[in-house]
Amino acid sequence: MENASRDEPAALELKGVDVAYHGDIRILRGLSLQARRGLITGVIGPNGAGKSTALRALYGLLKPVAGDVLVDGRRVTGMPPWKFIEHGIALVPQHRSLFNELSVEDNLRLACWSFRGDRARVGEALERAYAQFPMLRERRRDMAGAMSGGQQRFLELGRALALRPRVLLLDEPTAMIAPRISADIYAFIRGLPAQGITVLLVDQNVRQCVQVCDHLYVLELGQNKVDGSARAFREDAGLRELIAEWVDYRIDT
Amino acid sequence: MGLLILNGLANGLIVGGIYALVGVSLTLLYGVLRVVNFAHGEFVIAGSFLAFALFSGLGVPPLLALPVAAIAFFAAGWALYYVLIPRLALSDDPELMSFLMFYGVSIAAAALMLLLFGADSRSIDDTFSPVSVPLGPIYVSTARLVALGITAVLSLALAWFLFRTLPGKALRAAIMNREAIQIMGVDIVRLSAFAFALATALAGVTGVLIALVFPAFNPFSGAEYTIIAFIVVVLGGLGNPMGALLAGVIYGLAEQMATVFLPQAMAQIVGFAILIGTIFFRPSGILGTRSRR
Amino acid sequence: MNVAIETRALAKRFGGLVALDGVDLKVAAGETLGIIGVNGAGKTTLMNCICGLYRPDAGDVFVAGEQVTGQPPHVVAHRGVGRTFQVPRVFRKMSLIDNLLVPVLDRRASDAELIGRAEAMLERMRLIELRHNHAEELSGGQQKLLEMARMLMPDPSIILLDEPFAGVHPLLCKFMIDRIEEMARAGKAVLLISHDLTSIYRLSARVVALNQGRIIAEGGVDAIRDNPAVIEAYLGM
Amino acid sequence: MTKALPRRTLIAATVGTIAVRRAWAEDAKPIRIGMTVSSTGTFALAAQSGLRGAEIWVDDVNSRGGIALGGTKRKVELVKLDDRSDKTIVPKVYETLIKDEKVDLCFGPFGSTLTAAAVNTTETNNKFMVIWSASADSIYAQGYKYVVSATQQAGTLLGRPGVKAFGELGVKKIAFAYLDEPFPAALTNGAMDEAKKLGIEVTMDEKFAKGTKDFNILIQKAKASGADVFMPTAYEGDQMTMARQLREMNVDFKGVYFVYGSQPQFLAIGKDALYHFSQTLLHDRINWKVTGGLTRAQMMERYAKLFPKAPYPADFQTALAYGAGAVLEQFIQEAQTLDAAKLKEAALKLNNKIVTVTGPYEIDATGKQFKNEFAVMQNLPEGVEVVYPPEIATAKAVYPIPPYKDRK
Amino acid sequence: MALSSRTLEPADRIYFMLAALIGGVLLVYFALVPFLGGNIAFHFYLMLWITMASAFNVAAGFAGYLPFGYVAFYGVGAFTTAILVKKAAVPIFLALPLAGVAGLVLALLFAPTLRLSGIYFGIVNLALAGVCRLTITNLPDWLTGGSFGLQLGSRAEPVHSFYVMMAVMVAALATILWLARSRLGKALRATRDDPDAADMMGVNVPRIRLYGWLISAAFPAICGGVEAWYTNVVDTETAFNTLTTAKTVIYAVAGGLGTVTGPVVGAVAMVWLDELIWRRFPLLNLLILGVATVALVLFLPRGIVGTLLRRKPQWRRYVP
Repeated sequence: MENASRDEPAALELKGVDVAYHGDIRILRGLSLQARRGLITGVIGPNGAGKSTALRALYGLLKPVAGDVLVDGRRVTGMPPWKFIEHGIALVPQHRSLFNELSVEDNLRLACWSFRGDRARVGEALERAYAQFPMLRERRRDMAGAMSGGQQRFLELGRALALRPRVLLLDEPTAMIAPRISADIYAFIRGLPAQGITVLLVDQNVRQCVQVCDHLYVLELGQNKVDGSARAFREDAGLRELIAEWVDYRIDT
Repeated sequence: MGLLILNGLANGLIVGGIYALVGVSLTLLYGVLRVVNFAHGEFVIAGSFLAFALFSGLGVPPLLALPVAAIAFFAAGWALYYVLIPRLALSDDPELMSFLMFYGVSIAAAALMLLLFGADSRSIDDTFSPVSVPLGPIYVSTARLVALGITAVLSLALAWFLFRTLPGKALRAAIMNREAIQIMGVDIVRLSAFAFALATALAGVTGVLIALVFPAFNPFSGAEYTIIAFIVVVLGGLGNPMGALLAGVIYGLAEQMATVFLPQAMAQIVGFAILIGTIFFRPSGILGTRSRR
Repeated sequence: MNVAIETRALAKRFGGLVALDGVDLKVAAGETLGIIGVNGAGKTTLMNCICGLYRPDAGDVFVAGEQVTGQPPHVVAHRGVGRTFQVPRVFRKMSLIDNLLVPVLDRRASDAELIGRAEAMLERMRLIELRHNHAEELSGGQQKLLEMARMLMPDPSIILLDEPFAGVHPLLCKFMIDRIEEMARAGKAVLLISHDLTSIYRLSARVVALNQGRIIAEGGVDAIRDNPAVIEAYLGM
Repeated sequence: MTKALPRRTLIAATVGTIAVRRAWAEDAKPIRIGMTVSSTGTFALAAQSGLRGAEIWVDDVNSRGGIALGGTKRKVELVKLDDRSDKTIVPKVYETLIKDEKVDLCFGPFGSTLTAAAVNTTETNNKFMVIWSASADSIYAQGYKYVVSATQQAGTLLGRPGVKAFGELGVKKIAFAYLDEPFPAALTNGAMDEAKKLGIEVTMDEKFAKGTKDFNILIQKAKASGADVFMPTAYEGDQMTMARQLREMNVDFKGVYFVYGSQPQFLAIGKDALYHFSQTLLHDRINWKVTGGLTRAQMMERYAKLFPKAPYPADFQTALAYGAGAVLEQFIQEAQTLDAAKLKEAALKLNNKIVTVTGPYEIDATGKQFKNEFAVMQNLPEGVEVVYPPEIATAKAVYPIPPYKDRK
Repeated sequence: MALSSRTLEPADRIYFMLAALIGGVLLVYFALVPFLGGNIAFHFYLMLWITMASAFNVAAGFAGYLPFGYVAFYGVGAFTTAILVKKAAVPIFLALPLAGVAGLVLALLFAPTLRLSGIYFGIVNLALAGVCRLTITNLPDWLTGGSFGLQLGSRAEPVHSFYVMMAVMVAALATILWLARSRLGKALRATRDDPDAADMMGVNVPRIRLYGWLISAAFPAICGGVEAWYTNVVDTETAFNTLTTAKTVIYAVAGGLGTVTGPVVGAVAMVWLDELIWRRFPLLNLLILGVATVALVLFLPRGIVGTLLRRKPQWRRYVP
């Protein structure tokens, strides 16, 4: 997997992106990252490092003040979020993105908005989600808001997968999820490249992230700190040392 | 007295239906766009004037004016959205500034109608035959019954749209989670423009119905409907369309019953009291479950 | 032990979500207690219950031995409690000096004296050059410093710090750690929430780990570091 | 300042004696009369209607060469400014008229509220004001020195003719309702006093707020009170709604009295207007023996000539304002000066000596108008007829009116 | 860093000089109007709007509330004055302060609404103004004069009420100048920016808000009284006219909320514009007012002074 050609443009790329709130408070400063095809790319870093901001900027939910967003090497900076679906790029944000007062099935149907007229395709998409998570089929008439946290997370994942995306962006998929279910989610993520899905995973859960990912970015204060293959992270230094390194570095400089 | 109460109930239902429509369009706007349309009443009255102009100019009966108003106001709403809202979204507090901006729109709209139609009250001299229908011991005007019928059909159609069709569900979804709807691939700008246009079209249609139910209107009647719309919207829960429909009927009944038992001049206080009481004791409205602020 | 903050069986829920579930906690004067836990573990809720922003559903809060449960924040503040927020909550459209004056407005001292103190404080926080700027014109890290300066103006005896290092530049971090150590040395009780362990290890002798509203471990830094429950909750094994 | 004007005109006259007549007329300084109109707001329609009346008078005077004053004929010039129906603008408007526009005297604005705000300014600046539409008695109770209501009868007298007419028709019980506005309130209060005096029972007395859209319940309440006659007083719009709702709900009274029931706007509602009683000052059936100004027919002719595009035909506001002009002309001729005190003296002296298009003229020392009584009309199938007072009645009242179910 | 120099920094000196300059110009200009034969009515209302917009600024700019029923204070003040003068024969110079007191009492009655915020506060305040109007409408006629309202019958000399209005304006501007520098003002602005944080800094938020609210309520009530005295008539229709609120809000926002000069500049500019419209386009005035409001929100949401200070933040210390 890691041998994917370096010449091929990345599925998704941030190039020197700056994002600012309230005029001049920079959240991201010249951040660059790439999600290469067929790989799981991880983004870790401490609170406030700008991980989620990077994802939101990638997905058009925030407008960069400088830098570019590229899809397959083509510049799409400023493209509104709803266009990303058309490019086969789906996002599962950190905060709940379900429509609580709609049924599970309606939540899935809404994801099919861009091809809502195509009944066959919509049916196919629903089937795909149900096949991934059979629990959703059982509860398809229930209100999304009535499900447990884990089930809601599965619905969000199923909803994103129903579209058969080429690229999936995940923002802290296991935050506030019980450990047992978290393990299921990581197992599921690990299986995605086999389905031909490129993954960009933002996570606080450093250990799991390092286990799951092929390539890893460490962010700090809205900037790239380190990046490299996850195997290098795993092998060259122990996990605890890794955390200690980037945290201690910060304090002692 | 019994007769009076019966009359009050019948009126309350009809008037309440109208109020429900006035409220539901305002609440849709707030829900999807977080925009407080202070000019809503003026939009409604503009609908009445459109019906008047069509009738007195071209002899088009009000019932035929309904689809015309729907189309014309939908188009106007669509255009107005692109003129006003994108720039408004840039301000520090768009929600509060929208209140102020639509204050201006309401002044301008009333002034425009004044220029076009003059200050005096207008009415549409088109009567149904028979003019009224006996319902048990009371008589109800045919025009009002027709309006009630249309209101009911419109409400059902709206409910069907919102709860049974995908675009309707998308609108409701946008109210529930404005960011998430964008990552579903829904163009939020177009959806918002559609919501604005739909709400405006509803306002226009309601205006035509008002011309049937309350035969006289003038450019300054708008403000009263704005207040009523606010009462209904707050009572039903901000951004809750079904709540607004229910609240409209409740408020219509309350208002009419108040006029039965209180002097007419006193009865208006009841409406304000309901509004204030709701915000204080049940800010999420009658159907609301979450408390906001 | 001179107990500065104490909570007894503190509980708070939001709708169906249990945010705090019977938390007992003591912080002595001069002590820095670290609180760790993942997002949603209840750290900030605990702080909000102590400083009066939330009214707990059950349990009690004591400040310097006196019960303050359910008292409004300004009353708790007058007992000598100061706090900062995870996302800095400065007074955006006020100058830095004015921001610093807010907590001491009810002091008897003359305006000139208070302004003098505020300038000295800004000097210490290296913000003096910006004293007439509006707070919203500061960077995130500078806003954190401003918040800390503002908190220190009335000379509180109890300090609640919510993620003071999140999003702060490394140079500023070091600076802030020094300030916090200074406070502890001055005999203030410090309650420090942090998401990352290292800064906590650096500042606190004693650490409490929260998970899903409960204390799952308590003790010295090294004990916590190796506590399996903490590793499970924190690192999601 | 007022003293200076005649002298200047005298010089102008002497210098201009050999000039052609037209040039002479231009040289003579016209009498400037200030007035406000409401371009917008509640009073816009009525104020503009009145303005047209005043303009007819100006046109008439000027076509006769002007008013003879101090040996020369001086034309009249109307200076109009906008008050937007806004009380807070009125003082500024009148001050501007007096100080910047240097008017010699003033016409009042429309309505009691605006007039009350205007009077303070004209009085403090010692200008004479001719009131044509302010009926509120309290204005005249303030002790103002230079105001005269030329044609508009005092408010408490306004409701009398209707009640008197009903008294003669044998009505025993009347239900009153009125809009919470000065004119309807004053009229209704006067009418109720008159009813009590005549021994007619008042079965309902209810005011309703501005903006009331639905009168169903009010009408039901009036019916439930057992009244023979229903007398709801408001402006045209509300009365049109009520007339329609009466029929829709099939509520029959023996008589219904709408103040504006004979106005063109009201008649536009068609069949629903039928049989209702009303009052007016201007109708082709009302023809006074005019001693001041044009007769009704002449005035209407002039209206048609001057305002071919007016949205409505002349109404009684037009007549009131026109009549006020005609009365003012007599004052000026009598006083031979534009001095406010002298004009007021002349106004008192002319009591009962003028009959204008709206009827005879009589004021008391406060300037309050006692005559110019309204005539009671009824919308009969063959047309609008005068049914009271008997002197000018053109038809016999239909009472009780036929119930809706018997009408075709 | 000596203490003495700190009490009056050069910036402060410029600040007060500017304040004195603006205040002085206003004072001299208005004081001379009656002597130079200027239009008293025009200038009377100009001062009234300056006062209204400035007082509104305390609620909106300092405390962060948008009272869309602001006219309630004005109307109640007008009626209080009229009733006291007409029915209780209270001399006008006593009645006017009492009108202010009535405004304060009303503000106290409205105080529970201060726990609402944003749109909710605005809507409730609007409804409360309606309740005030209807309450006065439903009071017995002998007291309020019914629908015609009351005529004070004072035959006021306009110049007297003119100078009283001037005194009220000066008092309002002085109060706000003081507020802008005072501890109360700082506390108010802190509660506006972040009430929770202010609370945790030991600021008694409800009480501070109430003080601001009271200041903001007293002046419109007195304005209503002075205007009643000036025009000699009070009626519910005009005393509670929503356009009064509209103009106050628009004038204040046009200048820029939160500064002392903003509402003054806004009122002067907009009243002047209104006068221009009134003379040139009498039929279009409302339309233009409405369109101007929309344009203001869209293109100048911070107002004239606010936008200037946004562009030149370094001037903030010098501009009152």
